[in-house]
Amino acid sequence: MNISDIVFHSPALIVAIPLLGAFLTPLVAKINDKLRNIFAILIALITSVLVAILANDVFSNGIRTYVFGGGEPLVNNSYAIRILFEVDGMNAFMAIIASILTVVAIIYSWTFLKNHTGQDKYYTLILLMIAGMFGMILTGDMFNFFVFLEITSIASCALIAFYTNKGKAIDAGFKYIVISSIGALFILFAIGILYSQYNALNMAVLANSISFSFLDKIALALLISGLAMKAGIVPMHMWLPDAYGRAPSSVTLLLVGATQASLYGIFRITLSIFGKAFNTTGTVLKSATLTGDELIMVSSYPNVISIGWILIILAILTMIIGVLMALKQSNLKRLIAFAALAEIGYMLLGIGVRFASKYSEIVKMNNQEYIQIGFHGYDISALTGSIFHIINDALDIGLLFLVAGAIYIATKETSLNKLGGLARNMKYTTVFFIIGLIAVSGLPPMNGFASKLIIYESTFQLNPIIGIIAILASILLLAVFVKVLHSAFLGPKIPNLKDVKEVPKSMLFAMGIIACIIIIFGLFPNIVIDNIIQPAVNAITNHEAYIRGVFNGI
Amino acid sequence: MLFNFPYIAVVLLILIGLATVIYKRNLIKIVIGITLIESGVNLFLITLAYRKDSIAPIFHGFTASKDNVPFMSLPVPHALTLTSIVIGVAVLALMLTFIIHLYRHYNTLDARKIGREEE
Amino acid sequence: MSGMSKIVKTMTSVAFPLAMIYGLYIIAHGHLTPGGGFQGGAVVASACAMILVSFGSVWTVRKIKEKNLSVLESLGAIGFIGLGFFGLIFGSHFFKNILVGSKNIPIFNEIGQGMSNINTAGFIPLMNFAVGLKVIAGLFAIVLVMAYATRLKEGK
Amino acid sequence: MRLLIMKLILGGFLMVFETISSFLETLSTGSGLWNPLVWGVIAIIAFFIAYILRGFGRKDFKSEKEKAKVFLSGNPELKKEDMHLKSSNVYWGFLESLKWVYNVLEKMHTGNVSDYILWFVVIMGILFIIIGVI
Repeated sequence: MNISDIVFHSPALIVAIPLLGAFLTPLVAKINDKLRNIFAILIALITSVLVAILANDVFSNGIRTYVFGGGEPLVNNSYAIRILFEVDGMNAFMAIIASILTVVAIIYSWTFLKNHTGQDKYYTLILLMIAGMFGMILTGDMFNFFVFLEITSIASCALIAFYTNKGKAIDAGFKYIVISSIGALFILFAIGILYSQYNALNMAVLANSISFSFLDKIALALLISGLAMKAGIVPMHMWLPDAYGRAPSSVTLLLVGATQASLYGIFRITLSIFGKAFNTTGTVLKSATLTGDELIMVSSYPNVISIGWILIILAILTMIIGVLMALKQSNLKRLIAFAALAEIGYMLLGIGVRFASKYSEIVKMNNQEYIQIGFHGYDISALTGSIFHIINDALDIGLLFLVAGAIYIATKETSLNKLGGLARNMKYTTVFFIIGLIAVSGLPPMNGFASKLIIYESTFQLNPIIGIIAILASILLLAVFVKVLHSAFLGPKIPNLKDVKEVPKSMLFAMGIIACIIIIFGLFPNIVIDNIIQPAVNAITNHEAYIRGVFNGI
Repeated sequence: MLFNFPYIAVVLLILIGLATVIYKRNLIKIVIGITLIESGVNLFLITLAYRKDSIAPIFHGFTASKDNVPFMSLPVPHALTLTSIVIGVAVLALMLTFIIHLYRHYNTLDARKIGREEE
Repeated sequence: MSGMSKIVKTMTSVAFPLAMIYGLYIIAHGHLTPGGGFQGGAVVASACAMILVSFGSVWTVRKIKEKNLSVLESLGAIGFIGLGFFGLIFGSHFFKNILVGSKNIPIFNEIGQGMSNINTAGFIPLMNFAVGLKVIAGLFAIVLVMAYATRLKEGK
Repeated sequence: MRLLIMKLILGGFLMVFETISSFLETLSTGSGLWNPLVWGVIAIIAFFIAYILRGFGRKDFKSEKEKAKVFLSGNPELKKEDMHLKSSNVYWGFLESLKWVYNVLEKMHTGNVSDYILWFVVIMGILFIIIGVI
């Protein structure tokens, strides 16, 4: 088996290896506890190496499809009955995020969960959740997407309720499973609607044959609302602080990844499956004798601009409410959870601005009237900022959650009111927290600033008020974390926290990985944007290339 | 018109399920509401698969002469329904486990009294 | 729950093998007739649940450990994914059905003649068995643990 | 000959200019640019200037004297452990002046899973109207 074989099989292996590892874990755990931990780390490392190989290949050679069970993607060039994974730049980009989070979370949980019972099941579930997350990200099939969504949510619900001795943790797990199962059922309903019209579940085939009938629009509404609930958009966000706040920190890190996988679903569904409406630009003759595709193009597309504006409104609500609620919290993890909510708003804002910047106007050429459809110039930069912010948010919020977990391990306290003066004993943790603070509140020179700057500028061109609100939310975010810095790390030593010790090395190592990536991304944003973000943006805005990935040469 | 009855039933089931989830405060009843929505969606998928005078999509002995072969109903929605049922079982088991745990902690199944204690 | 009356226990002992055989039949013929790993597994697991109800959870937990069930469940899942890897290593793709049409599975070839030959689907019956094992172990473990947990509450 | 030298010098200038401008434009955002390294240099210069300004301060200031002591409206000074501001007291004024907002927000976050689903249905209805009808 040489390297080209590994590249060829990597989309399947990225999902299959964690899945196999998940079910091997209970057997390995029979031998030794340490061996089980090493085994889990090994699985995560192998998976992320495969992701790196795959991403490298996709960024240089374009879309890669993998058909399960062999054969061509289409039977007789028309029926798409085989399950396939289709990996373009966006998928590879999301997979990179997921792999970073995976490795860090598993290394972190080595000492974080020491002396806890039920670690065998913890590692099984966490590997299962990773497999589900990668499946959601890489799949090219709608129903497969639903299945992996459910795998991810079932595994993560069980993990949220890991502290079974606390009633609130179980309550959070119950809320999350109710929310996610109802959201997923409506997504399944929408998939059924799409299947009933086009006899296909394949995303590229759907994107090719979509005709924007009334049922399609209903399906679009169902898909967007179901995935928005899974991604935690206000006002469907209430499960998020509960779930993020009650879960163990290593699980929260992966939950951030799962949430972003749902957000990726919104991106993929709007920009690829419904890409004909959301991506198309061009000029169409405006006369009484419109036929075929041109007629569809003008008359029956969903109103992209109003969808964009509703997304912008939801994003603004998400930012404002997230940050205002974060300001009031006194439980550290709950506070960071609300801040994570505000960060999600920025990503949604970027995509909303892209949709809202679409225009259609009547132009006169050669004595004939044409309808011109296009985007204002700032749409691509908005999308770039939004996609860049996905990886930044995962890193920044992830680092802060890890710091919160470290504080919990060191002091056994979750409430900020009982903390103080930790900087005197936990030097490294404090440094990591300050890096996270600067990054998450969008201060130079960390990575958060680079992506937020792009979002501010493009948003400001659409409507100055939105840009100002985005900047204001960012300032409030800084205020939120300055409060944490003040009340947890600064100040005199609190009497009952006198003999707090620095957390073990493996946790510091996990935080250090993320902190290093944050600093590198902050200092060289151009390299990141050119090599990772730009291919992702090009891939997600080009639905025709996505269709060609399956309709090979037709 | 007759063929639309299943779809009406689907919408009714989903609406009843949503109403149950929204208006009931008992955790068990919330779970029942979710299973109602689930069966509505499953019924929808099964209805999609139906063709008039169709047979089950299984391996049978008919040869390739096209005149006598009856339609098969679509096999893909059946597979989808089965998968969705399997997932539904897993979700149901997990939810009931959570409810058992919650009942142990709080001695009640009222959603308004669960998870309200101060830390 | 400490078990039901003697009549119920006896009838369960009679009915249990029948239900078990029916479930295993559904698993084995999953690729020919409606059914398969999950359905047959659910039938067998309900037979096991019948034992649980009639003999009581305490008795059943003493006989069958939940740990062993979860090992069985893992084995089922590993079998399923391992068959997928088998296709990758010896064939061309993950889940490639390389055994279809070949007569390489030892016992299966002799069962059934012509149309009803059971070895017509290559990997699929093997996968059905793996899924069936997983479903039997998984569902029975769920029911067992739930029954045992609620028993503790009643005892208080 | 002279022309050649002129050309060489001009070419050299152009090359330097191009390298500088390409170095500056690490992240062009359409209407602006952002370079963390330049920012870092400027930040160091700013710190340097601040340090110089600090040098102009009075040298005869002694922190042990009476004027450097804490003055709490005549109240006695607290112990060091008690002086730490609790996190729920930070931003008290902000929270107090925005109480009406927080009252609404608190009412929103009921903690009942049924209300979460209700919000989902509401948003789904709005999206139905916006996507399907308009």
